[in-house]
Amino acid sequence: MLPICFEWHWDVGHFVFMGLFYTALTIIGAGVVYTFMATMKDLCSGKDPHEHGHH
Amino acid sequence: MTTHEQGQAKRSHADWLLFVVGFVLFSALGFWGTPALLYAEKPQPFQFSHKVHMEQVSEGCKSCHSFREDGSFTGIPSMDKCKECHSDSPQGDTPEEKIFVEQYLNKNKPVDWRVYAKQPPCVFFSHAAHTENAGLDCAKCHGDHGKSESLRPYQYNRLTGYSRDIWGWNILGLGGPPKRMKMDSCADCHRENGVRDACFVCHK
Amino acid sequence: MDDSKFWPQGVTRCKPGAFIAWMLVCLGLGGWAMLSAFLCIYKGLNQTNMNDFFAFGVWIVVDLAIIALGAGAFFTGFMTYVLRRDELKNIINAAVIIGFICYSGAILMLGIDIGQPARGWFGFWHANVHSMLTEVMFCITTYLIVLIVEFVPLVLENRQISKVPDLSFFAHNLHRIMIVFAATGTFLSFFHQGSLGGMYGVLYARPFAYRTGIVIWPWTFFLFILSAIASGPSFTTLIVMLTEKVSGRKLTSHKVKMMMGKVSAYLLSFYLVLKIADTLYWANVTLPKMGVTFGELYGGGPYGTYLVWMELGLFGVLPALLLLQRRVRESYGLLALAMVLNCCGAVMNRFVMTIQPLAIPVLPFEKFVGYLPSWQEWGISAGVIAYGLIIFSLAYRYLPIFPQEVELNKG
Amino acid sequence: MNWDRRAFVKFAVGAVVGLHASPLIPKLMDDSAIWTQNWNWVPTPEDGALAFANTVNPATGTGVKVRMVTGRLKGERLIRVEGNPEHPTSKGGVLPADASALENLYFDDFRVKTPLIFNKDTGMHEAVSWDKALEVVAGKLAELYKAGQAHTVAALGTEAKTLDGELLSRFMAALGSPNLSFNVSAADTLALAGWAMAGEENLGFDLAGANYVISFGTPLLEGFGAPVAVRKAFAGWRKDFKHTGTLVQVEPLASVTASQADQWLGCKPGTEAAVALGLCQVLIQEGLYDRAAAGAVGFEDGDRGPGFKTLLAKNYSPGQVSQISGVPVETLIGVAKAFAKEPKAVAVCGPGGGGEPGRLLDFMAVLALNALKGNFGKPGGVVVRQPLGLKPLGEAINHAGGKPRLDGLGSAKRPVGVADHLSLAKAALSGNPYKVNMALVAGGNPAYSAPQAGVVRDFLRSVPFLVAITPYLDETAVMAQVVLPCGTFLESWGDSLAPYGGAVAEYGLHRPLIKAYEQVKSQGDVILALAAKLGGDVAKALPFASAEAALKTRTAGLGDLAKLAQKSYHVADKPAYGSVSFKTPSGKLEFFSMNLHNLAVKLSGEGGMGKVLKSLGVSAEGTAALMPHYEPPAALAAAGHGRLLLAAVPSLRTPKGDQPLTPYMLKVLDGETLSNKDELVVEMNPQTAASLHLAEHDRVKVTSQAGSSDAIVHLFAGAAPGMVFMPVGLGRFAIANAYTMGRGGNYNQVAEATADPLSGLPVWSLTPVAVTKA
Amino acid sequence: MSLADRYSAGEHRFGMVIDVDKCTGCGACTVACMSENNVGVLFDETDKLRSITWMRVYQIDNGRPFPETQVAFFPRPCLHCEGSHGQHTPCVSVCPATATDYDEHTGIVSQIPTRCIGCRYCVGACPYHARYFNWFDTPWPSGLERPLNPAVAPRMRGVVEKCTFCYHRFQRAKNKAFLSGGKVEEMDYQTACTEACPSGAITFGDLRNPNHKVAQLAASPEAFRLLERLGTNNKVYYRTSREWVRRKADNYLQDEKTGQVAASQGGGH
Repeated sequence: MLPICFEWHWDVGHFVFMGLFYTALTIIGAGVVYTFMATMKDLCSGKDPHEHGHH
Repeated sequence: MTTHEQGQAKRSHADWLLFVVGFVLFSALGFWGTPALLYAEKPQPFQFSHKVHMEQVSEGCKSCHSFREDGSFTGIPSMDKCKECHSDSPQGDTPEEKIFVEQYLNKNKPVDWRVYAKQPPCVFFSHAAHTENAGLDCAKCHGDHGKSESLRPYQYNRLTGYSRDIWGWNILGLGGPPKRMKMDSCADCHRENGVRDACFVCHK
Repeated sequence: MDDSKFWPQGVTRCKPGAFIAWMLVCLGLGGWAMLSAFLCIYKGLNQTNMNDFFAFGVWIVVDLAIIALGAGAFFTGFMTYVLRRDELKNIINAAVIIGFICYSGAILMLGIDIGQPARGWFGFWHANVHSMLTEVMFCITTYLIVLIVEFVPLVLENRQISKVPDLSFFAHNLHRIMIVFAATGTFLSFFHQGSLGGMYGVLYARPFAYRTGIVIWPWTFFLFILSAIASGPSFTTLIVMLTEKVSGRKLTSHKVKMMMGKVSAYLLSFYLVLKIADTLYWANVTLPKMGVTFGELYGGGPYGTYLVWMELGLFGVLPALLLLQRRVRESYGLLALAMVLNCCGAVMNRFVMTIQPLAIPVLPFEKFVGYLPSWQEWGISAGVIAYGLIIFSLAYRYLPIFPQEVELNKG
Repeated sequence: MNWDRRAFVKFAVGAVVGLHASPLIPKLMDDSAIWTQNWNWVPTPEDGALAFANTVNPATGTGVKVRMVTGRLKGERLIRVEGNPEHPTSKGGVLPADASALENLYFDDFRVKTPLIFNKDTGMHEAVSWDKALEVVAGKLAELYKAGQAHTVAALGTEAKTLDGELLSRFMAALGSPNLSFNVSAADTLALAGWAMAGEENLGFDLAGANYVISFGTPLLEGFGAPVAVRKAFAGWRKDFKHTGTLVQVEPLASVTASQADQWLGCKPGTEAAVALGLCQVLIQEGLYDRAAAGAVGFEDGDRGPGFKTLLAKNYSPGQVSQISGVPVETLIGVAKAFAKEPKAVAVCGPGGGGEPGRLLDFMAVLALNALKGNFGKPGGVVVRQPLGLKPLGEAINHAGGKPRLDGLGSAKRPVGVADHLSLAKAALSGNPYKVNMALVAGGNPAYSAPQAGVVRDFLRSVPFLVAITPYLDETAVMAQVVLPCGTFLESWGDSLAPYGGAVAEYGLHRPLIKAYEQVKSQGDVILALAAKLGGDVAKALPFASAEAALKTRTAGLGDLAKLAQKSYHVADKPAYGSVSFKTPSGKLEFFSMNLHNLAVKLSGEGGMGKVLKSLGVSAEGTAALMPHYEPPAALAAAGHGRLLLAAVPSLRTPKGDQPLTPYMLKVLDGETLSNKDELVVEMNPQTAASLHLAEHDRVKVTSQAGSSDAIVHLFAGAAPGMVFMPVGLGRFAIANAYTMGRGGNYNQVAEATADPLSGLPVWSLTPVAVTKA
Repeated sequence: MSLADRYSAGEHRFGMVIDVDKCTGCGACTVACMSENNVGVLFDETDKLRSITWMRVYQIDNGRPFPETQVAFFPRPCLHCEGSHGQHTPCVSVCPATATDYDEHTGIVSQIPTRCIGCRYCVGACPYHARYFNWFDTPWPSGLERPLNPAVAPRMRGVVEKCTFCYHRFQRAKNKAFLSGGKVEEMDYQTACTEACPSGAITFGDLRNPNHKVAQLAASPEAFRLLERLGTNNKVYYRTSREWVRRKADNYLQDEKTGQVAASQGGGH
């Protein structure tokens, strides 16, 4: 899974497969981190959480 | 809402100190405690000086750790090998030799040495391929063991039962032989030297 | 015991006693599953009736089936967030929960299905990137993370939990960027549905499963995606309809259901065209090259040609034709019927693609052997269903997953 | 700074992050990864230096090489039994029985590890010391001896001519009992047939040298003689993808031999000899026979009556034989012509499927065919094996002459032949003329492996004091009052003689390669220890310190014992080709056996010979009675009327005779032999099954007069109609282990043995049975 | 296509030729294999669907009535497929955990039980049923563990195992060669089944080495492989002079003749 693993080969298969995998993980991770930050910001800004609907 | 915020702002620095304290304390605990937690010790049956023996023999390690005719490696020498030299009188010069002679040699009982470099049962390690074919020194993987004056205690992993020499002496589990003899170390060296890395090279 | 303060705002739910009784029934099934799981892990897979001929059994069929049916989550998500079909927001929550149930249930099952569960993560750590199964493992797991991320805001919207401001903000913010997760999920799901199909398509020494390829992937790759996204929306809608029947409450407008039906109809029709073309090519070109005939493969033991007619006709063409018609979609009952047939088709396809290739021996001198799952295998399968029932029941009872519910049940 | 909840959370988070920053977690994970790869209940075999030792497996006649590991700490252990490529006849091949021999050696559940004495109170065998056990056995023997009842001690050995057999014979003779029996085999029949027609008891078939072989009902590839040697010869006929040798098989089952043969003559059961005689007739009528044969005694008509030639023409024309055997006329003629044309051709007789000795008249018919071919002493023909030159073990002391044998061997009842367990058991059970007070079973397991094992078991059970000398706690041992442990061939001294049918003189030696159990002795050593304990003449007759010493005496002519034991075999370079000097009364080959004739005369006087021969089971009259001829087996008459003929399916996947079934051998049995965990599978022709309303996998009971077995039916088109074929070697009920116990049924229990005409040997190749749905 | 060209580049391509007309189904190869490779025995070995026999001897018959019936035997080890374009064996490419690989050097398909997670995908992929899953922990009761071969690691429950062409023997032969400075000769590396067969039905060696007997026999027009048309491109050849046996070795349409059908596109993607 990681380049330090014995099975790792620097070939196209690994680039494509692992590349996509880590991209997906990064996007998900970034999304979650962004949400945390936004939440912190919201909390600090003193908004009323029930004011805005989410639909 | 507002009081809540104020409280937070006032105390934050002290809080972060606690975070640091927790971090330092527990990472130290991890570094210090890991070996103690993971490894247990077993003493060797008695002391043995590779240094002393090396001075007596002419062909270095191979004098005792030899190959059999079929190309397999003897590993720990047999009692017959010991007897080649230890049959001469006088015996029992040192207390250790006395133990050896009395408890093992005279009873013709093999010594149950604990082998530091013992690999798991699924591993086929060919000494012939490394020392004869590739011409590597024993020390490449075994380090200064051949020059040691005494045997260190045998440490083994409580969970896996493997020798600590396999997982490695570096606390982070990094490095290669002689400090560590995991499959990664084998693979690294094989790759560096262009040796093929199919499973069935080293597995059985 | 009154739990009404945990109910979503403005709705009613059944009495706690009835709910507890229902939970006990589900937990009973769960107990059976736990016992089965314990036996399978403690004593090994000899507890199943699988063997070296049937290396895969009912578990894989259930796995593949629920993952196909769970595809409603990603495809509805895709249509809702990426294609901006706002009507579908009325059903997306249910779709997400069903998706979460299906995927997490499948992973739980796979954990028991492998001979060395403790080594399951080797598939990640020592991954062989050329294996379709590796692709499946990575995608399913990653997509499950996405589903969790999508499920979390729903949980946080519980009437009591949402009172905590931190959590409420968090849920809200997650919702705001849901398109990111939906898109990622679509990508992941697309690949692993395909990989699941590919898993069988690459078995080139198994004439039953083998399909020739398009560029690098076998047709099954695309067929599995299509059949999953064709049946997934139907399954989501069916679950909603079932919940409506059980609870006696209207949860989404019929328009939403019709739309889901329409999506299924088009996808299913497209799927069937390709599937039939694929089957014909396979039967007339691929198989003869391997020295076998369609009749031989569909002639052994209980696996007769009736399976083709059922899979492609009764559970394929028929529901497609039904769903394509507006009149059918307008009728609650007929829509439900067509959707049931559609879902059966997906399950049937997964069964035919997994069990039958293994059941039909390839060596001419090997005999056909039968396989019937053991009670432990049924137990685990039932357990996954129980797990789904429990999660969905709890979600329905305590989470505001149906935005239209209050309005539809006024007066 | 207050130590409140928030502060604590920060500290805790710091702690967790800190711990993760240390190697603890990754190390633990890595170790668990390794842990999941190690299952501590999976054994780790200890490595060491490899060593090899030669030996010969007496049960199979295979020359083998044993691979051993000399472990550093745990001592030596044997890890493999492999073929010995240097062995002249087995040339590196092995059988399942050889390759799994270590399971017999090491499987504790099989083995008798210490002397055992049966405790009546507990109903169990209890371990005792050797001294105690020998004292009990010798005490009982001495008691009977003193009471003048020494003749009521019976002994059941395995092979008469091996060291163990000789020691046992000397022991019994010195003790004063004539009641000693051995396993009988086709070697005994061939010896008799050879004696009758050629005056030569040591015949062999030069299979390796032959290019055309007709086998009459004998499982050439499934357990003939030394099976490995036979198949090495077979391999020679199929060298490098070319069929250089032709094999013709005559038998009623599409067996392995029949299928691998170039031609299979699927004959009716028991009619193989008729086919042989039919071929003889074709050779004569086509003028293709060896002219030298014409000079043989009884070929042409003579004073005593019509000769062999006339009888063949009269009774065995191709048409008649085709009637009898069901083999088409053209086929008979074609095979006979091919046989005649090929310079190196041989006709082979041998053991039946169940390992039975075979019928003397059948063997004579096959020898007659070889005689007409004129292949005696020729490469690829019938050869005389040269004697090995084994030395006797000293003067015999015989006190056994005074009392008549229980089985009547040597009397008019049974003038020729050798002693077998079944006849002994039957006579002993009748109690006439006396009862058996003690029985000594040495090395074998007759309660399982003897023909009509049920009778033998009843006999052994009826004996007041039974002693078993055996490596295994088997069917015989469990009934014994005293069990004395002897070693398998891997841990004891012993020898084996040329296997049946082999063309060269052959001697095998085995020696202890390992001491797997402290108390186990060589079988010879047990007999010697018993003799020493008994003292007197018995000790005098067996004056050896050990089996090794006895072997030294025995093999003095073969060179140094230590060297011989290292090599493990003595095998002649090549068969003794050259003209055969017949040792018959006439000095010629005899179609009309003067030896048999003289014997009959001795028993009856010239006039009553017909009557005597009738009483010996020969139905033919006149000169034909003492010539090769076909007698329908008794079982044929009893078949029909809803009764089928039971025959054995021999296989190398099951052990022969006394040897236990090993777990590995059980593992290679397929669904045609054993099914549904423990059910025996019998094969039937689909038509036959249909006529009995039986379908595939129906449960049936196969019942004969001797016994019955449960089985399930497998339909096999290659089985002759009217027959039912049963695997041999299964149905072990005593060797208590979860692998082999109670798997399948025992063929020996169902097969019914009848006395063969003339030889009196038990034969059980065909048994009338009822097959009923269970 | 010449024999060597069938396989991808690599120093050796170890393979077998089995003469079906010589095999008498005695099972010596199977037992020798089990004893060499520490294959366990279960308490119920009649369940062939769960029994592990790396070298399995299949019995087939021609289905003709008496007295034209014939039986024959197909000993079946792992056939060590290569597939169409090097290393594309049916099993190796599907393993998610890299527990099995194709050795480019020897052409041997490995199986590392300690790496195997027990997903059984490879078992499903192999059309020959040459791969076996350990449904049970092998019982090694009362002494039966004593003769275990130290050259082969015993397996645990829940993993797949299969024939390795006695690879450990190659390892040992190489050891010897390293020491003597020589090469591994034909007879230095032979599998246990090859050695054991009393009929000499099995020939083992390097298909790439024209001096090896196996290469000469495999090049014969009478040689064929099991399920050759699927394109598994394996390295175990069979031979028979009997047409019906040959027909049982592969799938044929009714009008097709044996020996005239080329390998299909199998594994071609």
